[in-house]
Amino acid sequence: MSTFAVVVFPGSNCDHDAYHAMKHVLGQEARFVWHKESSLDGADAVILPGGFSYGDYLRSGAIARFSPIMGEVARFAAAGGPVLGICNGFQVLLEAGLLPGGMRRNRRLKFICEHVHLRVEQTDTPFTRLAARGRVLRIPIAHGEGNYYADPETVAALEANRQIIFRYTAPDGSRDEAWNVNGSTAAIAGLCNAARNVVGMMPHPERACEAALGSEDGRVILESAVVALAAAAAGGVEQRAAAAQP
Amino acid sequence: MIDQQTIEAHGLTADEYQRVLEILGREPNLTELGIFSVMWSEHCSYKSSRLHLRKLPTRGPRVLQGPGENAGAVDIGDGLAAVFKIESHNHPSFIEPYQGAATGVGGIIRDIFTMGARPVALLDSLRFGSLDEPHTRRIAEGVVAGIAGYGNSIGIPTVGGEVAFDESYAGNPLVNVFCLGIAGADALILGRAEGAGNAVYYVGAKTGRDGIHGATMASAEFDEKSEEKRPNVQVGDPFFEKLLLEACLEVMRTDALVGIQDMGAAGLTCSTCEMGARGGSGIEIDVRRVPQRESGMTPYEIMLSESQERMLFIVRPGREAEVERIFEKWDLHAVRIGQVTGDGLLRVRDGGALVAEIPAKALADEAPLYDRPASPPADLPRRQALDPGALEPPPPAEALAALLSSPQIASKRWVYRQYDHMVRTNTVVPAGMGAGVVRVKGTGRALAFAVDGNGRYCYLDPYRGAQLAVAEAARNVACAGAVPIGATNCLNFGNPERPDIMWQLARAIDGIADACRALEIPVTGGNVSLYNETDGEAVHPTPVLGVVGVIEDARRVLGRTFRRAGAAVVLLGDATPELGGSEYLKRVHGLVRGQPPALDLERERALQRLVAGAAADALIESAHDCAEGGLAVTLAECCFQSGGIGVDAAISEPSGGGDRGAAAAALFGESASRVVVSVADGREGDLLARAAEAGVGALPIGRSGGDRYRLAVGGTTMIDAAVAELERVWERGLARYFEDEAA
Amino acid sequence: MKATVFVTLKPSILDPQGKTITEALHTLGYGSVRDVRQGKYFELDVDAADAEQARALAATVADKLLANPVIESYRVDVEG
Amino acid sequence: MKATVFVTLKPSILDPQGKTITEALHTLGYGSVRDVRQGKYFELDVDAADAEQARALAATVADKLLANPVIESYRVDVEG
Ligand SMILES: Nc1ncnc2c1ncn2[C@@H]1O[C@H](COP(=O)(O)OP(=O)(O)O)[C@@H](O)[C@H]1O
Ligand SMILES: [Mg+2]
Repeated sequence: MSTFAVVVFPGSNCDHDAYHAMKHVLGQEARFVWHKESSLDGADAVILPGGFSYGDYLRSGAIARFSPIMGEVARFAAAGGPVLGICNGFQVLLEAGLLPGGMRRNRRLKFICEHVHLRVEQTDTPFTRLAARGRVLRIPIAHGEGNYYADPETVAALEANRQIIFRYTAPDGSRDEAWNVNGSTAAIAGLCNAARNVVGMMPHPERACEAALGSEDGRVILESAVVALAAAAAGGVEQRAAAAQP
Repeated sequence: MIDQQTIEAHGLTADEYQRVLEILGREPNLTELGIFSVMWSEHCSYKSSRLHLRKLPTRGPRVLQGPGENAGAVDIGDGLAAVFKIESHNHPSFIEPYQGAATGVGGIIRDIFTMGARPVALLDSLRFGSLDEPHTRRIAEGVVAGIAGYGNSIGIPTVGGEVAFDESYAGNPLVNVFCLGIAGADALILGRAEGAGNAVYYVGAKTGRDGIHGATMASAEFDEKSEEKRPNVQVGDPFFEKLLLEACLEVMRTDALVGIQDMGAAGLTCSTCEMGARGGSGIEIDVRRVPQRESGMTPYEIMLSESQERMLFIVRPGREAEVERIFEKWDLHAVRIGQVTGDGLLRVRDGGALVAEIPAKALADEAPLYDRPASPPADLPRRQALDPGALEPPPPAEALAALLSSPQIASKRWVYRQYDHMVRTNTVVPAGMGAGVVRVKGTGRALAFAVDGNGRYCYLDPYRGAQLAVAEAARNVACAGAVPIGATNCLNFGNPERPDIMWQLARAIDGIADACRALEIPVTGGNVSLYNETDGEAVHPTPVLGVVGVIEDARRVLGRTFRRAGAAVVLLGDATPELGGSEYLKRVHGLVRGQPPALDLERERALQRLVAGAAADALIESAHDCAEGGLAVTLAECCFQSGGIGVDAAISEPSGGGDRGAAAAALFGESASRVVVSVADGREGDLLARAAEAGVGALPIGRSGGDRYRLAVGGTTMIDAAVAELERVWERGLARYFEDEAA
Repeated sequence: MKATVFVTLKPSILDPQGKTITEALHTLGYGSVRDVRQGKYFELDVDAADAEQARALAATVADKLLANPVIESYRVDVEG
Repeated sequence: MKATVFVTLKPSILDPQGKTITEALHTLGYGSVRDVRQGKYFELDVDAADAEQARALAATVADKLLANPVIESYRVDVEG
């Protein structure tokens, strides 16, 4: 069993959801880590959950990146540890410079909460290794500032390095600007860093892990991490970084 | 000295001022006058409604806390309580839609966590004028964004609600918000100050000059002068309230508190005096110690400020440091501002100076009580007169399209899409699919709740209209598979000093009382919002009912849409041909006339039990109550959001004979106590047998399936249309006012 | 022609954004920033004959849409 | 001393807020407002010996927190 650290910023509000999914749905060890702490205490993976970390009146994630725990998260990521930023967690990763790009308000400015369709673009990350490439997942979004932006050179680099992990698509997986729900550059819904161990995504996989909630498509993302960690553990702790490689 | 003008400016009548003199045994100073004026405002004292509210049934085996505290509570099993209440923020939302609605959400959430409950869901009940008016669209946009802005940020899902449109709300929208929380049944925390010498603490946002006289504003009708009162609007800070919420819940787990109360309307005044009065003790505070956001605030201003996100609490002796530490963890500073005393007085100091001294109990409990004159509006007979035979009905398919595209009936997706309705991962019925339903983690149960009200019905007959609101809210909950166990209400009316309005209010309360008694649903609290008028024009009388129900087995939860093709469709309940007060009359004939639908509470109760029981035993797969738009609209809504499942249904010739008015009534009449269900495979016989046993009419009317909507009356096909086509009309009906097709 | 509309919350109104930023800056060690208030501004590119007309248009638009006079006040600047 | 920091999205980046406002204004009949871009500004009340120091402090704070250099640019004004 692996231990997932769920970081709690004062305005996090999907922390309990991530915890519930990891612990009660997937049967893993899960632990809350208060943002003022400076240790991840041996966790195997880190989840930065959704919410409004500091009210996010200025910019989503802008203040959270200065929380004491973020230094530790950066070190953990640099050492190859798997980190998943969901929604606000993704925004925090962008603000912290752990992932490239930035967020604007949604194209139509309104907050949007609904199920969307995501196409899995790459599978060689700890959070997608169980998914088939091209598979379309139905997972909810809930954000007002999820309109991802990166300049053309950055996008070209992301494409070249295969760092775009999820895209908003039509239900059949075809790309169509009408289904790019928030107006993101290149319909990007999620991406990873160059080392592929840090993944940020706007949709909420933890909200799509139980049939009672309307979709189980998010499980493949969280289960991928469980399998990746198990594989890494089997291969020796030092090789945790290798978890990212399929 | 206090002169006549000052007394009037504080909204106190001569008689009321006389009573102040009697209570004090002397003249009040200005601070004291201010304190009396807010405590005795309609908003805080319920002086016009209290007498009538006593008629509501408030007791029941499951009731843990009835009216009088910050919120009511009912036992939901497993040692847990559902804590819930509804609040209005009508006036502020007209002045500043975003912030008015947002702070309304903040206020009701505080009421819930003050009771020691973790808030788990919100519902909103909204009324606006006609969307053809640009100003109304702006108000609607702002209100919805404000509810979203606050609820989404603090992380409490808005899982449902209702919204309706009528010209009577153009200058006075209604914004009612319901919140439900879950607490340990034996861990409810009450708002009382006890134990002389115990410390009184203030925690939360600093006090500014916000909303001074907000409570009196909410008690006076709008006129041109209200423009000047505008700076009283407050800005909400959901992030700060989130800190307050988490910190308070953490403190409450320690049993270090004696009592806690949020500072809502009338701020520090109301919270100190009510806590003192409830605890039968006195309370003394020093306004100098109150954290202040602005400089130069007077004791008067500090006592009357309505700054948001503030709480007052009493700590057990010796536990102060522990409590302060928890607040520090959340970056909040709890400040000791006074202590509980034994002399029954509310005493306010400004450093060394005594600035107010008032008997707390008299201030809180001896507020004036009015039995205001009431008489029905002169034009009531004209309102209730309707001759359906004189109407020239359009072809049914056209009428259906008109109804589906009415913003009143159309999909509310434009609204709930802006609300995070999924956070906390408990929402087991998707938004827009019926009542709000959340599971209770750690138990097998779920809770269902709905808010309902129909101002048009109440305008035509407040007594029956209010009963219908109770029945519909409870029926919506039953349609989710739940047994209703408690209710709350928000009474939105005009100026009670007018006998016709007072009559509406009294009749509506009678209606709620009788309906709740018959349906055995105790009322555990509520809110009264009066003076909802602009330039002498009152809104339609609008009691909004919130009903909470329990589903023993969360896996048996139902939504309103068909789940598969080939299911038998059964109409439960009986229709009487009637069109009074219907959306059809309004939409198609431009009339608000007639008698609202008849209601037999015994039959209603039998129907609700039947539906909840059939759901629990998995006899049915979906249930949707027939409400606005009648059977024709209800059937269409069963098809919508189902992935395009159609229906083929037929009902018999209406009893009124062959005239076209009778056909319209059969299709679009809003007869109460009816539910359309789709039946589990092979269980139709069981369902019909049970219905017969319960004395509930049950009419198999057709089957789900195909991609068309077909409805025949007396052998004649009235409507035959592609579901996709109807659904598109319904999807755009509200959204078209706010966004172009592409969005 | 360019007109800029500056919108701020009226001085007595709580500014949660400014407050949160101030607190964050203090935590980060910038105690010498005593207070922050946040506002928004709008750069309008307008068709106008002269500065006066541009100013008038910007003010109308501010009244109508950009500012809510209940809690906000605004100021118009015209350049050139 | 007062320093003001103005933050906008970089010119090359589509500004959804500005675009929505422009469209709303056109719908309301203000076609002569050709384009709108929205920004935010921060009025800082700072402890500083002189204007230069205030400007430097404001710039530091803008770099650190008030602006996100990936998508935004900023400008500092010091008054007095
Ligand atoms: N203001 C609102 N906020 C959230 N959800 C809403 C709102 N208005 C309507 N809904 C949702 O849309 C659906 C249809 O609402 P309504 O037509 O009032 O249903 P019903 O006829 O069953 O009472 C319900 O699920 C309701 O919760
Ligand atoms: Mg309804």
